[in-house]
Amino acid sequence: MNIAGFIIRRLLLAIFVLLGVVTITFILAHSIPGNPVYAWLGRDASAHPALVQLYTEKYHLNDPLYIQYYYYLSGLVQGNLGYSPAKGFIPVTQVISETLPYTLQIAFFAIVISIVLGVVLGVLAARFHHGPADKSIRAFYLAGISSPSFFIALVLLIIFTIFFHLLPTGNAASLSLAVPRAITHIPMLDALLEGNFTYFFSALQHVILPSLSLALGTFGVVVRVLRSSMLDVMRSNYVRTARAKGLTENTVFFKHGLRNAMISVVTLSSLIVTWLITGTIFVESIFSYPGMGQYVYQALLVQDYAGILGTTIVFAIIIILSNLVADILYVVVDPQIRLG
Amino acid sequence: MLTADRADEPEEDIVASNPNRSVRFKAILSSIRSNKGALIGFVIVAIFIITSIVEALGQYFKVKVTPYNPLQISVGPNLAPPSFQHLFGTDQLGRDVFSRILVATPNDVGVSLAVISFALIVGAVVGCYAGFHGGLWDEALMRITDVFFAIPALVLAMAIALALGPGITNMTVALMVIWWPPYARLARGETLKIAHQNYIEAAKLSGSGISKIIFGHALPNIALTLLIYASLDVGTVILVYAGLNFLGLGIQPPHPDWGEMVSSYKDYILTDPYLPLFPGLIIALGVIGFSLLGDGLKDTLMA
Amino acid sequence: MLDISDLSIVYEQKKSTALVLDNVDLELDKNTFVAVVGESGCGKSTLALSIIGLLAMPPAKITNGKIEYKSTVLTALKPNERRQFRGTEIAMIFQEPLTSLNPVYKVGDQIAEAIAVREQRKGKVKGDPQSDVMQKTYRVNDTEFPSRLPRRRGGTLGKLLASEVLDSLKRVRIADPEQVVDRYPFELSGGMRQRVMIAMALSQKPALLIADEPTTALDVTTQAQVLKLMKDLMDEVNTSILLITHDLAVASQVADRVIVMYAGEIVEDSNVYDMFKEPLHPYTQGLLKCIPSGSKEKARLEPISGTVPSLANLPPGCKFASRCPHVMEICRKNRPKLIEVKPNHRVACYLYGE
Amino acid sequence: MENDSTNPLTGKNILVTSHLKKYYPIRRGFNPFSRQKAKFIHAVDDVSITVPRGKTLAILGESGCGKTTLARAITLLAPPTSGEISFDGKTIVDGKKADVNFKKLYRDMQMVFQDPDSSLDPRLKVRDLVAEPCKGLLGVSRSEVDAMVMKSLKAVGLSAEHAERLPAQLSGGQKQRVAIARAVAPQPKLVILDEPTSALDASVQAQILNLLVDLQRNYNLTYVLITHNISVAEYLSDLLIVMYAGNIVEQGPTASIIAKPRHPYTVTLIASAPIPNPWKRNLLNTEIKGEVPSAINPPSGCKFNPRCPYATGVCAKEDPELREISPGQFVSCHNVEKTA
Repeated sequence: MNIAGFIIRRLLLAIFVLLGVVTITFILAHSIPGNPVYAWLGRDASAHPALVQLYTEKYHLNDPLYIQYYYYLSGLVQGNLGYSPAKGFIPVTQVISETLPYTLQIAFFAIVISIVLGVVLGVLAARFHHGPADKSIRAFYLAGISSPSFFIALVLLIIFTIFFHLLPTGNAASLSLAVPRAITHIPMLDALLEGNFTYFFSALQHVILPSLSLALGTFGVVVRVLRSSMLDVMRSNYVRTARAKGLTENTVFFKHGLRNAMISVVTLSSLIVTWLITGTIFVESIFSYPGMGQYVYQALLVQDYAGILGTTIVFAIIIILSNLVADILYVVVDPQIRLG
Repeated sequence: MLTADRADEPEEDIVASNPNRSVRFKAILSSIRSNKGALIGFVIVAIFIITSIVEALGQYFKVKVTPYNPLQISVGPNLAPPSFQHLFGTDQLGRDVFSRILVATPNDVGVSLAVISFALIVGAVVGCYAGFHGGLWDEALMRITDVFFAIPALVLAMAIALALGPGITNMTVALMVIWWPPYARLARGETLKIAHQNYIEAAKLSGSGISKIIFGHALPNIALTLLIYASLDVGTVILVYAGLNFLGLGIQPPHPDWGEMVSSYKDYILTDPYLPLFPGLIIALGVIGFSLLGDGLKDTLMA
Repeated sequence: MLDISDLSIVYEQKKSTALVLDNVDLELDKNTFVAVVGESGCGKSTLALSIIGLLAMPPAKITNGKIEYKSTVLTALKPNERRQFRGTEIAMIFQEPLTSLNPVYKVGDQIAEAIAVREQRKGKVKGDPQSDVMQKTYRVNDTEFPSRLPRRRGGTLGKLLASEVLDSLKRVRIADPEQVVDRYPFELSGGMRQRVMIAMALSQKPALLIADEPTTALDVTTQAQVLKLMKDLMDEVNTSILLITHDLAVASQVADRVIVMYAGEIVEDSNVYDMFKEPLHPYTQGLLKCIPSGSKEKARLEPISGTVPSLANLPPGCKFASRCPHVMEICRKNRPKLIEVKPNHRVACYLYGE
Repeated sequence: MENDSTNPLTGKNILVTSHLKKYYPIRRGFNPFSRQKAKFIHAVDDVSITVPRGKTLAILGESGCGKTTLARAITLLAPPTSGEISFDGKTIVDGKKADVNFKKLYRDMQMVFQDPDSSLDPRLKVRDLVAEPCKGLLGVSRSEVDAMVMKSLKAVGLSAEHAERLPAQLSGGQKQRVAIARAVAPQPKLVILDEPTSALDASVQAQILNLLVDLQRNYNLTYVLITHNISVAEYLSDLLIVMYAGNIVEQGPTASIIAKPRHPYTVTLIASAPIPNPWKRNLLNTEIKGEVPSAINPPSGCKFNPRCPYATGVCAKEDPELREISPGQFVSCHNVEKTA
């Protein structure tokens, strides 16, 4: 199987999965008792009978289900996810495009922190397994993965902001600074491109606590898996061969052990992304960070159904994409898949 | 190295180990005892389960098993710090936080265990069947689980909750619906592993049909792996359920829940930081208990 | 060259302690092909791993005796000093050729790594390798030099390695060595992989090559090829081979000297011709009778009755007494010593003296 | 082999297969742009065998030659792609269709697998393991099952005390005895032995071989022995089939093939089998080329031709037929006279 074929296969699978997700949201939207327009418009729908009438006709809601499904799909393809009562009836797509970049910022830093922390501690735990280092690392990551992300966020908030006044919270950057001109639409990246370092550092200060709260809840998964697969690999026959060659224990550990153990960490990456993305709902609302997670929370409070379903689809797309990246990474690290 | 060691290990003491099931159960207990982490986890889990049984019975028979009535306001001063009268302090309405945490225990523990049991049973049977049957069933299962893997459990539960309306029962149903696919996937994988074992073929040659093979040979042999996975997974359900309650989708006020308490007390974090911290710590403690127990079982039984 | 004296090793388990090697006494000479034969659990793999120093300790523990290599007592060395003897002095190949090669590196790179270890040691070690000074030198310069695989074959070292890797593959008669260097292990057949393992081990020019059941996982015709290759190479590269096998027939075909082990002990040791002309120990005799030859119509097999005693709970006398057709009073009380009953033929049995 | 080999209904032959084929499709990555044809592994390619009642037929070959697939095809565990199988006077597979009462078939046809660790369910006691075929196939009462279990345990040299143990509490030899007890418990006519001793130590192998000989005599069993071990085949079998890359290359009475192998592959195989005789080092004195070809892309013509010392031009072009070169001995080789 060549790489191109592999990626094409994965892409087709991803499209299929996305279609499945959309079908589920369609079913959910239509499982609301009564007219699904109420779901699309939220509970304020009853206040706007004309709108209900309009949408019922526009989406053929009195027609059979498969025709509705068709219009639902075509609406999605055109980027129509309905209107958000939580945000004063502006289109959900617009809300998402405004908030998603901030969530991506948090997610990026959270992934970097959790992988770096996870790999470093996982390697240490495996290298000195059953020693005191291993035990304290275990206690640390167990506390992390066992705590709900909203709890970690509150603890960090107390420590860093309330007691020590170290890091600012609320918003994505100091409000006195202008948001940089949209180039990539990701503010921190735009700030860098523009050379606007004042904004960048302010944004960095604001992003640390939310992403650290997320990372502290997920890095433990990396430690756990890396440690155990490292211990497995170190018992393998090829590590015995490497030792028989007379290599030092460090060479054996890092070159023959770690490279193989990292394969199992790659398979984890999509799980980590899922956790991080979910966590933004709590963390952003606690730190008042203007990302998509906070929007989900607001949408929940007012039962903004269009917003919930729209963000569900976006979450799914992010996860599907990260799965795709993981699959490609997997091909890179494991020659057997690349060539077999 | 291990392979060589094993190859050289003498065939001794074969008779002494594991004669039958009750002894195997004792072996699990003794392995928990010998593993410090598993022991701590076992104790924590036991405390949580006993508390929830006692609380549930107390609520059913209307017997007071909490220091104060958890719903009654002004049993103490508002926002009192922890003391001997009020172990975890009181909240903004003067309710006893400790009593509220206690009374929420059967809810959180019960929902988590129910969700896991449902996922375990449905997933095992579906996955095992697909693994053996192959073909269309297998393909369908894999694609369905692909779809479920793409949606975060919490987000899907949120969407279902909005469709069905909030509440414990609806939340439990939502979690059950989304929780079984990974188990089916795992069961399928394990089934494929043992499907190559000759004892499955030998059973076919003994005239056993597919259901006899699934229930007589396959499920008992993959059960341990699934159970260990499940025991590690209980913590995840607790976390997600707490998240749903934090978002206000689970139990409705004035009935307390851990996640809901963190959410409603978080506004007092500037003045009384311990208020949201205690329910949060209890959630973490429960998850740690199940994680330690699951890890310990994995270490001792899978080795 | 290698002198093992009174080596005893136990495995300490939670409930019991198993004596897996019991007073093993053995000398190996230069340039000989020695086969250690025994059934599973007799301690032959433990013996091999203890010689190269890869025995996991714990659970294993040396309770008695020592291993001496060219006047250095290996068992007294620290792990880091012990490592200096691995590969370049004592090399080892294993039973499973697929899992014994690292799946994510090309075979050429894995061989290059072995050669690099040898080159590094050659460059740094001056003087008599048996002297104390050498051990000190080793200790001081302990940094491993290529910290990563020489993947790009440029530079002096790269060129040297590239040609040596090819040579080592040619030496084990691999067709198309230029192609094989760039292959991953899973792209090669079982026989090829075992050849690569041999090439890798011999590229370090060891004085002793330990082969632990190298052909057990291979087909009959491939086994013949690999054994023949090992026999040919032994003279070519001037090394000794210690072949661990469960198959007496394999031993008879390739070895100069055969050592039979039973329940952690050497029970018989002689050159291959004496061993097969006149096996002395009843266990060796029994093993030979177990090998089917001819048809069931001609002769019924005579299996050895009974089972191996538990190594955690050994009888006081000879370990084979309960299964021995010639058992005597003394066998159940005392354990026979391994003594030389004929020139270069040792046996541990009361039927012969003592 | 015998005159009546073409007529399975005379009753002399318990098992006849004709032109049996078993192809496995190779699962390739799904690539809509690939124009490659579906490929098949020809695991068993046109194999016809005849097994006389009360005799032992050995199928000898190296890994990947198709001998185990043949056994699985005969037992219908992996139904053949095409060809016919007649068993005990009845046609069980005709062309593609397998229309058979499995309970009836397995009452008379049982199998012993290579590795007793994998063929005995680790969770069942010996008693239940041996009882399983009696219950599943015979439909007899509980007390009768108990009696049958005890009887067959006794027949393989195990006692009532062993009946209460789990497989993990038995030695390798005892486990294989249980596997044999299980196979003979329903009193079958034919037992297929798939490498019955290759996982065992030499001294245990001898015990099991003796047991198999005794059982055959006492119960008038017919054996089909699958093995790679020439001395085991020589010891147990009356008739021998040598397979290479899915084909039969030589077949006939065991004694005459071992004494005078005619196919160049059989010659090589016998020469590479180690014998306990240091004065006759045949293993070191034979020149063996190459390795077993890949089953996906086998060489054209005679599949042994790239390795054959006698190969001529015709060998790479034409697949040789099985020819009778001496009474009962068939060889498929274009140049068979060269090995005479």
